[in-house]
Amino acid sequence: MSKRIIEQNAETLIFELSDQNRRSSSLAPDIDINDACNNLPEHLQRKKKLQLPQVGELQVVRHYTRLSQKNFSIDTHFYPLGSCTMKYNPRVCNTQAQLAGFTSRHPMAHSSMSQGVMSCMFDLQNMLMEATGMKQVSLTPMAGAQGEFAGIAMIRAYHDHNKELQPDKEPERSEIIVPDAAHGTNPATAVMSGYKVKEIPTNDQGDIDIDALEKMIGPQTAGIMLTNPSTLGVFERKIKLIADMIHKAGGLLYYDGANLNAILGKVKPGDMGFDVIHMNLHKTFSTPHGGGGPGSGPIGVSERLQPFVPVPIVGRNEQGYYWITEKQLPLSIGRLSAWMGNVGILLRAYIYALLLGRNGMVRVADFATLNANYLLKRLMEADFEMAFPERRASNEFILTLRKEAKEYGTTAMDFAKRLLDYGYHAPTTYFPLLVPECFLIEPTETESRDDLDAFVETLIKIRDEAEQSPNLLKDAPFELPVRRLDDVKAARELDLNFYYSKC
Amino acid sequence: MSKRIIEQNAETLIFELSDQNRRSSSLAPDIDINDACNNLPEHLQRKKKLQLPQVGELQVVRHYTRLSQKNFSIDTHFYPLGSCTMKYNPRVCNTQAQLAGFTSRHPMAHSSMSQGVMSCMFDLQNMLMEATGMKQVSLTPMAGAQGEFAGIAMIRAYHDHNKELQPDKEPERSEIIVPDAAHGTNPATAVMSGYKVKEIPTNDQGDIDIDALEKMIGPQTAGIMLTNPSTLGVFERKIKLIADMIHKAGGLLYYDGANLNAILGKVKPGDMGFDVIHMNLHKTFSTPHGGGGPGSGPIGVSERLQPFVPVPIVGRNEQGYYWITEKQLPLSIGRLSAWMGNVGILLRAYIYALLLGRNGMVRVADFATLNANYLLKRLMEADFEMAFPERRASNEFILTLRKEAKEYGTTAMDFAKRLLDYGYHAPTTYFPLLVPECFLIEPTETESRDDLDAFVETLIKIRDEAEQSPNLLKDAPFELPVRRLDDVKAARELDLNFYYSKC
Amino acid sequence: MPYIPHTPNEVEEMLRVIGAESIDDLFDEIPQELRIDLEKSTGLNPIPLGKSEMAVQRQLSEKAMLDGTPLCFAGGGAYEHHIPAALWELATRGEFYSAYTPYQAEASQGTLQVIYEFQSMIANLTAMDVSNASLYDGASGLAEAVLMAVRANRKAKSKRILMPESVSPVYRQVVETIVKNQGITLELIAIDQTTGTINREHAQQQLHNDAAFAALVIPQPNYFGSLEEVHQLTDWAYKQGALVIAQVNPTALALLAAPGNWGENGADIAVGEAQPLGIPLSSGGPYIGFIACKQKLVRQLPGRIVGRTVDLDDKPGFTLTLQAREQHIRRSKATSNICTNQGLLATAVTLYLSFLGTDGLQKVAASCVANTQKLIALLEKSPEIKFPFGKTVFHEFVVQLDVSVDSVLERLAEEDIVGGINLSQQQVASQSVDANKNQLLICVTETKTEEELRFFSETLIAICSEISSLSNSEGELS
Amino acid sequence: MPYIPHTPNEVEEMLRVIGAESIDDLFDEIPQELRIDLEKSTGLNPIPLGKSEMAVQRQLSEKAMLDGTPLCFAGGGAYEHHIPAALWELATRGEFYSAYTPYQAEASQGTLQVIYEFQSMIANLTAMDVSNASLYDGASGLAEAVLMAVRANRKAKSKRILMPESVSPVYRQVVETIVKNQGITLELIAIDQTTGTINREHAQQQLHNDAAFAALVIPQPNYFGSLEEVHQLTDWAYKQGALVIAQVNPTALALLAAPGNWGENGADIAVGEAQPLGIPLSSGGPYIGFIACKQKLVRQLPGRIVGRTVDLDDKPGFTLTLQAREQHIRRSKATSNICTNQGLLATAVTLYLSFLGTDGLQKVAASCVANTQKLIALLEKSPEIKFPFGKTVFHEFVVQLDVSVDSVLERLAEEDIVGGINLSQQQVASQSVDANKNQLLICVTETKTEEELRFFSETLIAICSEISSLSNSEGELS
Ligand SMILES: Cc1ncc(COP(=O)(O)O)c(C=O)c1O
Ligand SMILES: Cc1ncc(COP(=O)(O)O)c(C=O)c1O
Repeated sequence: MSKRIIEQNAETLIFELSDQNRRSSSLAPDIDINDACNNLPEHLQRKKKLQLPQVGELQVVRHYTRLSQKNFSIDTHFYPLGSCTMKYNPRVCNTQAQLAGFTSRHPMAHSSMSQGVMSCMFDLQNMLMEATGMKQVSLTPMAGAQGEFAGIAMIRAYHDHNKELQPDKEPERSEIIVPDAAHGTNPATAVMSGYKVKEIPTNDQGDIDIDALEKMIGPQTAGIMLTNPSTLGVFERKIKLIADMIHKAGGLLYYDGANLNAILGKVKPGDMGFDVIHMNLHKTFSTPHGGGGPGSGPIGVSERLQPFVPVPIVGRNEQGYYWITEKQLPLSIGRLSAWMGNVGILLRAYIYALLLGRNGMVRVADFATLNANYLLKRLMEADFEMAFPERRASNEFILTLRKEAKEYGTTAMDFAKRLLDYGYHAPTTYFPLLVPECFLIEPTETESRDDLDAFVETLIKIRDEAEQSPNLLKDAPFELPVRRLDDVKAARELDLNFYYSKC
Repeated sequence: MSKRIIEQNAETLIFELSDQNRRSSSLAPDIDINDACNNLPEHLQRKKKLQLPQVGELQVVRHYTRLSQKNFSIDTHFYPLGSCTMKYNPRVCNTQAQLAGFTSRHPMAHSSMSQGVMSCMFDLQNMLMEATGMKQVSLTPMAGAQGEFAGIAMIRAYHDHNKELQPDKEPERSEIIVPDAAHGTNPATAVMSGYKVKEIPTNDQGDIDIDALEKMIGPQTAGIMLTNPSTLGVFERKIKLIADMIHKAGGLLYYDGANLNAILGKVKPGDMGFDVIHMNLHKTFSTPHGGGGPGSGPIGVSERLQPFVPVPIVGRNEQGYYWITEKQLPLSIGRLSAWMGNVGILLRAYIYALLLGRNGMVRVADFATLNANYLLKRLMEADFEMAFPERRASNEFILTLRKEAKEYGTTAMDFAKRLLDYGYHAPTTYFPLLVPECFLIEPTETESRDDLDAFVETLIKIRDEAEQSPNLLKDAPFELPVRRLDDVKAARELDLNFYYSKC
Repeated sequence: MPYIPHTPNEVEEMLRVIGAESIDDLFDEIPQELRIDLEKSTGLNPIPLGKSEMAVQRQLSEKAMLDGTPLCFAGGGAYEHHIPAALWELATRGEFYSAYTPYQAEASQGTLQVIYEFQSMIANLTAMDVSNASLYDGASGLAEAVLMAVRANRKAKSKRILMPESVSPVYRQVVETIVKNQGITLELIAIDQTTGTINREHAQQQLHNDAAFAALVIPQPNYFGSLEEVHQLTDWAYKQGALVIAQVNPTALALLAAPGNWGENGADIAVGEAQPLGIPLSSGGPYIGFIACKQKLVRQLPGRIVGRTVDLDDKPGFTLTLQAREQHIRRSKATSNICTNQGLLATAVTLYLSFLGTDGLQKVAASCVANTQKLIALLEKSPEIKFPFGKTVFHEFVVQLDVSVDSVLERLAEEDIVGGINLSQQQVASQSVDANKNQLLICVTETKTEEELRFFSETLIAICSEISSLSNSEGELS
Repeated sequence: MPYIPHTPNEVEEMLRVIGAESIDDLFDEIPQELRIDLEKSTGLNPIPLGKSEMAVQRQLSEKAMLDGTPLCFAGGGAYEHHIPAALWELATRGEFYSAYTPYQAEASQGTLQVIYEFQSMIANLTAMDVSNASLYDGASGLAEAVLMAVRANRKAKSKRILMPESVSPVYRQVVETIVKNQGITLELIAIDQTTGTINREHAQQQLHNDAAFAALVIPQPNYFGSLEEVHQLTDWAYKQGALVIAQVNPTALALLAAPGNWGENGADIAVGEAQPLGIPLSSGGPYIGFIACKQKLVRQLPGRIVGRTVDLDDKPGFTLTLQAREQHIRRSKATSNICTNQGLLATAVTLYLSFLGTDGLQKVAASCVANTQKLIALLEKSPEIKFPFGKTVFHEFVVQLDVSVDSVLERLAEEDIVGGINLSQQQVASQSVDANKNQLLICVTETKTEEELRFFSETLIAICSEISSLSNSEGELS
């Protein structure tokens, strides 16, 4: 047994390595600052001392290399974070997107100097249209939530436009229906577009309660936001019925594409009846999560929403590729970013799509689903309780630890923290909100069976620990750079800025 | 106090992740292997099964990313390994040397397609000549030891040539003199050129024993190999006298440039009287050590050895840059590598030299020496024993732990292993061989004073531990991926190949 | 099967455990009529088959080559700066690159500490109290700042925002798209035609329509590169009971007064695009919006925030905090719907500011100023080139030509130069900019050498006279 | 001060601790007359002053641009292959890139395990028992193999090595340079002029001079791309009491008989250049020599070796072993003077073989063979192009032109093509290759597309007839 004798020190903050008199860089031009300042009006110049860290280059490299090692990541750990699709981010997507021709292009460069990147964007638009069965794709939203915003804004623009054309016939549509299991961005988005949110319950099979829906729909209904498969990890079987109900009432269907990985090449959202969708390229198309972003959330629309798509998009004619802007699309909801969104991320998704091809896309859904169902089955065999044991898992599934919580007093969070000790990133915890003590587990297609098996054994081992020495869970983690952190203190005694108390 | 409950597992070997039926790669062309084999004579084809690992791309990335984290390195730790000059390897040297124009150039490409890289090599030759005071530089040796080989081979070629010209006047020169403190490559090299090695003792000031040298020199003397400052961390003050003595006897002086970092811009080996030198660019010019290489060991020569330099070197005329080969240098000792050595490393050194410039080069010696002398003084104040307390340290110095070994039974190796626990790479231990229980400590110029201070405090702390609980040293390390390894077993029960016992 | 590690055997065994015959069976809950028939043309046929890495690499290299690496004098919100070589080598380390949002704090201390440092640096740069962990980009960030100001300014109870035309037209457009459905209106303020800065009289006039407005947006430097009178404007807005949103270029803040120090009270919210701090131009994204504010507004901040706290052993550590503002807790009542932000870019910015430090950033800014003035001096030599808004600028300025800017840019493109931004051709032409005025917005940063400045000025002048003599001779002919 | 983190204050305090007045004082033991006077022209003046990273980056980019990225059909020991994009991203991680030789095993388990895996892979690829941790390159590696064979073959007591002319002339030259001072002689064996392979009769003749020789070197594929009769040759050498040194291309070993399986007993030492396994061409270096041998010769191996062992807790771990062979212990009696080797390249090779696997490497090799045959078929169409050594090759072959190869290569260079290697122009022309024969060595790997093969063959054929008609017409004129 090893003895832990040396208390690991907290990593110093970069500011603590700083000395304002240090000048150790070849990274800035050599220039007399005061000379240049003579060109700036005295009263508009900075008076307050700037306190950026002054640290040697080696020390900076060392600080951040060491910090990086404190992260779990796909490249180092199994990361079955439900709803997040933490699969392998092929490195070639990074190296090729970083080619100088791509990184050095100014967004306003003349289109004669932009045909390369524009052709990539055009092709990507088409591949995404094809894969989702939508009529037009706009790549500009910068993450899923912005895609949602664009989608709901288009639904609103559509209704507003209709009302303008037929002020008497069109009702005042003010409500968006959202399932109770929906991701938090859905209701938040609906509100940003000025809608009221109606929550629709889920039945014990994980399906939408059709009776409740029936009652909720009316002339005030602007639309419904759904993920399918849902965040409960099951496919909404009545989707066609739901689509008909909503459409009949004059509403539109929004598809939250966060779970597209489960059905790529299997079903197209367009065929299910959706009018507008977003895709999380940082999930299904494996662009990096980067510790919280950047993402990319292109939207796709059916014919009736085509006039409203956010600009710019890329078109092609005999002269080559060109920008389609509000000039050609006067009804567009407008722009969502200064240019066309996260192009560097879109390039990575494009490269990924080229590598996979249509054959590879189908494989994604196949193996994501195989892994999820296998893991579900293995865990059931090991007597873990599933939220929907009768259902096929999609790319993910929900396990509930309420039994363990009751019997051993160990919560899902305790299990999660103990998993970290064993070198596994925890699944998503306490989401969706309606299942108690839950884990939303998404293994993704790029994990091997051996790793899934090892994960099952670890969960069994932890449950044994819960029974025999529950404090091993409650006090976990033990093996990480820090023990369990005090969230309450973090929120009560806000410390968000090293300099705040000091300036 | 944290409890270490989970035994960290040894990292799986890549072979243990393999399954021969796995096909998970987009990295190879899609082709029918058997078809191609039809073009190869049946009896010359491979019969024995190849057992390379068949592992998914994510799993490969994860395996090696995790392995990398088990290393100490400059980018993560203070690494005061004496004689090795572990300083910051500027990242820009790597990124620029990896530009496609450099990496994709075939060594036999037409010189019209090679002017870029040839001009870099030409400039580097000149900068190194200037910095060392030599008449010609050849970049081709691939590490220090190969530079040594080239140097001694040139000394031999020179004597052989002289003997050919004047068979009667020239004696049979068969000996190379090497100080007892010399690096192991020196005697090994002399033997590779067919020489006998004579060891010359060092006096208690770290200087060469001039009387002994006097006696050793004779007509049989081909030359002497010296580092200056020596591996004892002190400058050989009588160098001019030694040079005169050797030259008078018709011998030549070889300079081992491993410690060039200490005198860059301060003294030129050429001015000290050396006839031939090598430089370790992976030390003084900060090219990466890469976990054991690649290095680069260019040699420089004085006028009399110019006809013998290894080829190719780069020349310039009105048409541009061109290769100087054995055609122009018929007396050259020949070639040492298939082309011109480790060009990619030479490029990194070139970039580093451009960044530093002549002003930066002087700074290297200034601050390497400042750091070493400061560290020496701080450790002396803390009552550690120095091998040469009266001398200035060069870029490094020797501390001896013989007192601690005697009093507490803790060896230099024990101190070294305990340093690892505290996050410091150990200094060089037990070299040079003539100082008992020694540490050869080289902080380099890129470390900050704060880090030196922390290192001193750690050594004091470890000495306290040695006194109070010596087993903390003897059983160290505790905090690393493995505890102390069994070297004896490694050598006795050779396990050098995963497949050996299994094939 | 690229990226799929399963062997045929394993698949079989896994199916056996599941109790399914085939992988296809796992999709049996999906109504058959919805399933894609891969054989049919409605399948996925237009998507090509998968390619090898080698083939894709080649394809992409060719496309990248097509766009080249021109000499760039365009800015307008996207700026070319030198990026330390070490920066992206570190930022794309797998541990940063392939981690998720740091939900499990203990397993994400790397990212969390980086973001805490990021927040501290942004707050220090803007002289504000607190910063969040990033927003999508500068434009959408300004929209978030507007929403935040409306929420925060309870006193004003107004949904009106004063928006000067010296704010980037694209930014204004994005703000409009994002805030319009919440009933917020943007009241434009015209610019002074001699300085290119906010026309304060016009601002004063806006007050007459309706006494209250929630906030005034002040850009610094503004879209035309000119410097606004930030102190007076801030004090004026305060007097009206409005909040001040500072929309700033972070490089410029090394030398220009920080929003927290504008006027008597300082701005309330500072927002902007952090792309100049280590992010390549890359066609406009991914970039990174930053937002910082006074302490008292912290609960109105959108997006993630990292706080420092302690662990069970009282050792310091970092965690996401104030999550009750966010969509995953507060759902329809969240401060914003933002979830994924621009984490990796925040890492890059943190690295950039650490590598450069105060001194380095000041030198970069000073060099921008110096180089810009050098180019102005070179262009001044030509009588055909005018400077309608003067020359007191940071690193951008407007020139007025006597020929069509479009033709000039096209000709410059042939010389492999991105010559700037045609102000008359902006997607939404600013009311203040007359399409007939032939105005070109030029940016110069520290990346330009003397020779490049000379080359550009000579080429620009030559092209202008070439075009003008051409059109003159055409005139003569007709 | 780039890379120097000291502040002026710190320097002062440090000098105070040391008890020195100035940094210059620290050099007071160096005789004054030896010190460089930086003011003088003999100082360092010709070395330019330091430059900013930005300036250096620009300078290097321009130089790299100058050399371009031509279409390459040259081999001869340096081969263009596709390198997985992830490879160098991993290999240049700071923890691999900036670590030293793993002297402190416990703090170097990453590098040590990688090298253990490298050794296992090389041993498996060559079908030998053990491998070392790398040598400088293939050429110097062959020299080490020769030295090793002389040491190891105690029976033969000979310092003669049979060296066929089908071994690369540069390799032979390097071996000569390195071994000659130890009294070792290389006896050349001629090649058969119809196959380009070892002339076995000539080898047999060599025996008459002196019965014993220490070893026979057998290249496979040989320098001309042709395949040697390795089984017969190995058996023949054994009968003479000589060791066999196999000099092999590692890519080819995916499909060709491994040295350990040559003839009845297998080769004794396998050596070669591992550059094709993930290392870019980069003008010839850094590359990586590998050497593997039978178990019984392990103590004669030069260079580092990593072994698996256990720690105090009996947990497996890795360490440098058999160090008693090496210079730092054995000094003048070491098996070699090598110290620093090519560690980072060994890491790259390990990554390459892990990414590719058996199946991938076989496909790469098969694709080389297939593409080579395709080019041969295209070139065969021209009656002017002859194949003096036949077409049974791996991925290289010799063509004979009726015009000067030098002029052809120069013209190809103008088309941005590296057309191959002029055999007649080798730095040391092989005795077997007649300078008047206009022989060109061409290599084709998996990186070439059908279009590129067609383009190259058409260009080559066109250039040949262009030159020949030109010289004909010149002939006519004169
Ligand atoms: C179901 C679902 N919807 C929407 C989102 C929001 O996407 P993003 O984080 O890209 O804004 C997520 C991401 O976590 C999600 O899981
Ligand atoms: C003093 C000395 N000489 C020679 C060498 C050998 O150099 P290399 O390892 O580059 O072959 C070394 C390297 O450790 C050294 O320290």
